[in-house]
Amino acid sequence: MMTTEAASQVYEDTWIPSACGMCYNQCGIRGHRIDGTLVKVEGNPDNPIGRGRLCARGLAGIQLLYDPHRVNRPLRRTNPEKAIGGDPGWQEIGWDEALDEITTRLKAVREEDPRGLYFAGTVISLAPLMHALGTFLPAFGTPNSFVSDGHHCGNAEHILARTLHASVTTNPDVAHCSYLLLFGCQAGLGTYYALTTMAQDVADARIRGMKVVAIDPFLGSAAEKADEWVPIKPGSDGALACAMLNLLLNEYELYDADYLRDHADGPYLLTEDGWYARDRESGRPLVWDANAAYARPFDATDLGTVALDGVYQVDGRPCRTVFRALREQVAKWTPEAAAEVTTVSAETIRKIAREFGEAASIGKTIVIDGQELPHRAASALYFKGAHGHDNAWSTSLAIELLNEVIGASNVPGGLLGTNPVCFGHPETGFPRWEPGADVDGLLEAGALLYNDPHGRSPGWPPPPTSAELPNLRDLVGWPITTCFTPAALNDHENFSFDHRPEVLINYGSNLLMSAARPEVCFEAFKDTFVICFNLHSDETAEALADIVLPDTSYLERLDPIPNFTRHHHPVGMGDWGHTIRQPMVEPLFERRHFSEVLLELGGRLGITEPMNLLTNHLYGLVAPHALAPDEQYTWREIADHAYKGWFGEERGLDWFEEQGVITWPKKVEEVYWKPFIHARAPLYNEWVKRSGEQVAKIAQERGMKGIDTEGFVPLPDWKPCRAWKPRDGYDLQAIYYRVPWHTFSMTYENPWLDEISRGEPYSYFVCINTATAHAKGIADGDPIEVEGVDGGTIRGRARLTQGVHPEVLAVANNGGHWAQGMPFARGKGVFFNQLLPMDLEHTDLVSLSMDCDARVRVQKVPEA
Amino acid sequence: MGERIDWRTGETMAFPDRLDLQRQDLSQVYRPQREWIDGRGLLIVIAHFFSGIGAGAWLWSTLYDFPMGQALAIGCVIGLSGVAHMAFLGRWDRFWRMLRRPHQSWISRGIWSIGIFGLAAVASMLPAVRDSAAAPVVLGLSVLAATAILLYEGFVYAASRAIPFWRTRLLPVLYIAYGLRGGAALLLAVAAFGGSGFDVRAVEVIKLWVVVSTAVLILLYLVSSTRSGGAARESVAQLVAGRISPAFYGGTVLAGIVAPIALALSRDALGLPELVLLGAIGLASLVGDFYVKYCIVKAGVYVPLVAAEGVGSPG
Amino acid sequence: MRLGMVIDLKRCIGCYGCQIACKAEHGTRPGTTYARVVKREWGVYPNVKKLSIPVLCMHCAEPPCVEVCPTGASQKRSEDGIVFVESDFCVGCRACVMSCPYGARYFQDEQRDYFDTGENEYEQALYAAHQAGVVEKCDFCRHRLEQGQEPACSANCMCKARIFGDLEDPNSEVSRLIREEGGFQLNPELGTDPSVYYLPPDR
Amino acid sequence: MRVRVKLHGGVRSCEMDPARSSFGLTLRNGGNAGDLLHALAERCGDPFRRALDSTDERLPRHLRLFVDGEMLVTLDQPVVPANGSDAGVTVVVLTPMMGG
Repeated sequence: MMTTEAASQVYEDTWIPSACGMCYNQCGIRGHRIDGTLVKVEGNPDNPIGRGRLCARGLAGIQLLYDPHRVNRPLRRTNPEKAIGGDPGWQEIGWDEALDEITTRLKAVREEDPRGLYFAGTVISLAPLMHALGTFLPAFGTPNSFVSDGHHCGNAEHILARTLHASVTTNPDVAHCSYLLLFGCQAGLGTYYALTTMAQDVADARIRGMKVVAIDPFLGSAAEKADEWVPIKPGSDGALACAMLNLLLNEYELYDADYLRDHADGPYLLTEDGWYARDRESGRPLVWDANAAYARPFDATDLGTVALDGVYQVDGRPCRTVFRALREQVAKWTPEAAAEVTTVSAETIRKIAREFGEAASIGKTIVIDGQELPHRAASALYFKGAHGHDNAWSTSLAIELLNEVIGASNVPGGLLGTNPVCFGHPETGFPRWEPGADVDGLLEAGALLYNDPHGRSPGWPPPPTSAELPNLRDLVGWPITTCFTPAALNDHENFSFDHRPEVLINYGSNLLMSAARPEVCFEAFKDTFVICFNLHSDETAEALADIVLPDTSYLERLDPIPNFTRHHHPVGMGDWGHTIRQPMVEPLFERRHFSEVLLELGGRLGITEPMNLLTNHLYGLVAPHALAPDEQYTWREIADHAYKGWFGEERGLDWFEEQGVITWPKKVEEVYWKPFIHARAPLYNEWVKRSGEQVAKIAQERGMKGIDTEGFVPLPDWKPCRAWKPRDGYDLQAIYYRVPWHTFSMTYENPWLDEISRGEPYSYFVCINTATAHAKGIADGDPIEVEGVDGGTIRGRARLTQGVHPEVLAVANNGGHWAQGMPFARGKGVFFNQLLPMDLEHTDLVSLSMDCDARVRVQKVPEA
Repeated sequence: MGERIDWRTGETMAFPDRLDLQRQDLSQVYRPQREWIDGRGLLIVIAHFFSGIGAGAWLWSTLYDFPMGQALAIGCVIGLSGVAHMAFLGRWDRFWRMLRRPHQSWISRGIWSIGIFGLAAVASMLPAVRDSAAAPVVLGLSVLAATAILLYEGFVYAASRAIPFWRTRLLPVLYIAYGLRGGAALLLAVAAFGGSGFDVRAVEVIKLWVVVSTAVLILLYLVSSTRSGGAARESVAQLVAGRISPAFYGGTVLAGIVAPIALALSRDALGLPELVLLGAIGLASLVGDFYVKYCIVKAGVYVPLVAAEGVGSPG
Repeated sequence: MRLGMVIDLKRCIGCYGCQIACKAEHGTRPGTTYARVVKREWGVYPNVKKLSIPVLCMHCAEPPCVEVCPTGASQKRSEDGIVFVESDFCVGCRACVMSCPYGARYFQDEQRDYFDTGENEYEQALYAAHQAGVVEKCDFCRHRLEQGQEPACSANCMCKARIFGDLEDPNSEVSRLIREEGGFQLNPELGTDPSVYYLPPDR
Repeated sequence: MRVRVKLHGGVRSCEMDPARSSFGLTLRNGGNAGDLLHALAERCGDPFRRALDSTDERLPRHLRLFVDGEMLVTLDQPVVPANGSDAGVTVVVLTPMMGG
């Protein structure tokens, strides 16, 4: 801290409110700048995201801003030979030279075929990513964008968050919850959405008495704090969830009949071949009217009491209700069957299922802000640990239905969608979005990532039409993101595209390390002109990039809407908050903001008009704040327009630069919206069954092998993922886990965060169960080699621990760097993704989730 | 492990960083102390060794009126130990500040005693003072200060509440004993290798040295065996079986105890002249004297922050 | 007044936020972590217990570090009990490091930097307040207390696991928690009477 | 009544020569978005023709029709002012969107 004497010669001492960028949560921060130097970054108490508190990464951002190993000037490759781990021979060039060459290449691509431009981006810098995906790329005319860390992405969970919660993702309402079940997830206990706020709320809830059960192969930070750690075999969470559903529905009869009847498609009748039975004239799904004793459309007037369970004759054919179909579907998953698959004892499965069902306190209500609401004080949450496998869809569906059957969905205590309803600022009523019901009475999400003027997103999920896009958006168009593009480009057998990647713009993602083994992305783009907007010269840039452009860190740039005020905003009661990310210091050296470069490129390419129109669409701007089509705006002007469009004339850019964040209280109808919005949660996924058939037809027409639509199941089931069965000597499964002080490559280059790992026992090591290690003659600290059955070998040092399943090796994510431009991160931690191939065989086609665990064997290697 | 592995080639790249050792230490249940032994820390052990044998030598050479021994003692305490102390300190330019807390800090008392000893000892050697009436007073003062030096060193370690292995009344007594033994050994070594005028006394000194050595043996046993509590037991374990055992067995036991005895027993077999033999015994003892202090300081282990078997709430 | 802190081991998830909040606030050099986290593991699979224990200077009522310090650099403020080092007096003899049972003192030997290219702009600004060859420690963020703020570690803790207050005020939050939630000290048998209390993790 | 149309975005997916991405269309006076869609389907084929068979009364998400900067949302929304004066229409064919 500045001693008092030093402080006396201070000329400038200001605090600047902004938003963090060390992970995708964009928490509220404020920076302390003295005489032009940023001396402290801490939480911003006025910002509801974090409420003045940060995790270790947020506080360490200063060492990213002033990291001497940052790329500070545009670099051009001089070594024509591209290789993983090769030396690119960087030569510094000017921005004009770089942009001129980029413009000529992009013009040529756009003339010849705009689909030649590929784009990959990191979700950490959410706002600039959205700006590219929402305006530049569609205006340019290319569909070929993908998010490289799709491997870490929610994939299947995002689909169900949309169908059942009308949002991008979910978070438990811990304020009213008394039993939290975590499947492979560390919400508020280590990582996940709105971490800095959820950590406060989860801790408060646990002190109040909320019980936490962590189902995870590794004793990470969630299992450490949980009241009960349930070690499970990786990839078998779906079987456990199916068994719990079976117990709740068929044995303990612990389910919320009213919710399932009125707020879900429980009573809808299903024909024998698995489609909704529909009314002949209106085409609406039929339900059984017990009084009239015949099937009638779900929205018929003066409908009698509707049957939730049972089999009924419709047009002479037996039809089961969806609820009955669900009960029968999970009946085969007895606790004993699940115990054999998951290595979790049947007795533990019974205990957890009963505790979960009883904690839900079905039938109880609670009054919040004068509104009486159903109170379901139990919630089951899951993320990559549970669904990072090629059975992702059915696993996610099984766990999601645990919340649905007890009615704990979008009500106090249950699993909430991340802010799917917003009535907007009291003075302007903007931004505004809310879900509704579609023609079948089923839940249809409101605008998700973009401010869709419809307020809703019609035509979702889009039917499969073809297989001509490398990111499979036309074949599998409903997952929110994918990292599959490189795999499709490499799979010449199944995919033939009538265009090749001519130019790849990579915004800040370390493709080679974040998706799968580096050979996948390298193979796909080795003949492509690659442009990287990077903070460091990382592995991807050194292997592939022809030009590297110095990007600004989040402390040096303006982003008017850092997190879209939605899925990274805390759930539950409290305040809405809309914050600004503004530069704490002017960009150092020749670093430039990606969005500003896009505007300049748009101007040079003559696509400013569509970009402006799409910006209006992206930010939901209407006259008088909409951008005029043919004007070339600066990034600051666009920000000003956006703020005034949302919050009124007097709250433009300068207001936000001064205030930093605008907050207004949430209404109870926004937070616990299910009782207020009559739209039924689809337990049965007819669209998945239909899409499966269409995908199979397209695949058959195009003669594609490896397209397995067996996973397109409308109701949950479990099948083993590829890494599940032991094979000739490969007796273990390797998984990766996340730690609260690392995100991706960027944090490994941060000295303060690296110092944590160097003093912490586990994260730079390969964790192996003590008994398993002794059986293999491995001692603590020994150098070991882990070889995957699908190829790929990783090396590291063993850390013997009792806190991991005996058949599992656990590695912290994203270690093991080798780039020359990251001297700090080089050689630290273990590079897990080398074990992961990326192809159709290892991918759940419904959700494009990759198998994130590998069947491996481990052996000691001589001391290097 | 303080090194990186380039997983692609398997080549390891050490990042030699003492701090990494410190970070690993901080995560151990039993954290060894390193500040007073590793790197510049070794200087404090050297300083305490020389001030110990110096004070011991001053006492014996004053008792037997051996001026050369006395000069040597002053050289050890003020010269060697003083320089080592200064080189060890982080900010030696402020060393005089160490005089400010004699009422509570043993180190403060130590520097006072070294200071007074330095003045008194040098004064007592000056012919002007030696012949004046004050001679006995100055000499007495120097003897007192020398005894204080022997005393304070042990207490510096015993005062460290964080390191149970040092926290025993026996340690100061052990340091006094080793100081006296070291002093005698120094004189023997000097006598044997050219210290004229002292040879006749060598025989008494060796008897004296034997007596003190036996006391040392008993104390050493007591210090290591009567320890209870995790950290102290861990220190002993490291001493006798752990990372410090080579220095302990090689230095303290072999050189310090076995070698002198062996030399003494095989006196006629070796056929060395009397004095040279005594000198060798002295030298061996000096090595032992250094290593006993080295081992005790290196074996210091902090009390565990969190007990090995878990953190609980007492009561 | 006797300032102290209660650390709730049930809340703390071991995210190292306190370690970095302190480092960012004081601008300490590599290896110097006034606030840090110790990770422990007990038991045998599957009955395993892990625990994160945040530690810092305990600002003891009977500080052994002040007792052994020959120069008077280590002092304890009578008005609030904060133990701190007056850097200008410290001679770097490290006796205090030897006598602190909680590993809360860090000797600044040769001045190392995090990056191989020397101090960056942030480090130049913050390292100016630190001296070489002296011992440093946590001082409960005296400069923040003067502005009426909490220490950086407790103000930032995202689990609200660090509660700061006056131990001598019976109705302060810290006193209440210690009384009602079974607050305990680390190594009480050493007689240093630490001002930092811990709440048991499984209560 | 003539309408100047400028095509942007995924023009490649339109079955026409991308070079001529701006052209004129004639619509009946007071024509609405539905009429514009039919005219575009006739002239350019897919993706406009495929959009016609959706039963939703709102324009599909992957087609953005802007009239003088204003976005058309529903099929019955007027494109051409009743007095028959010309209008400029910018059509952006959105590529399937993806987010973080």
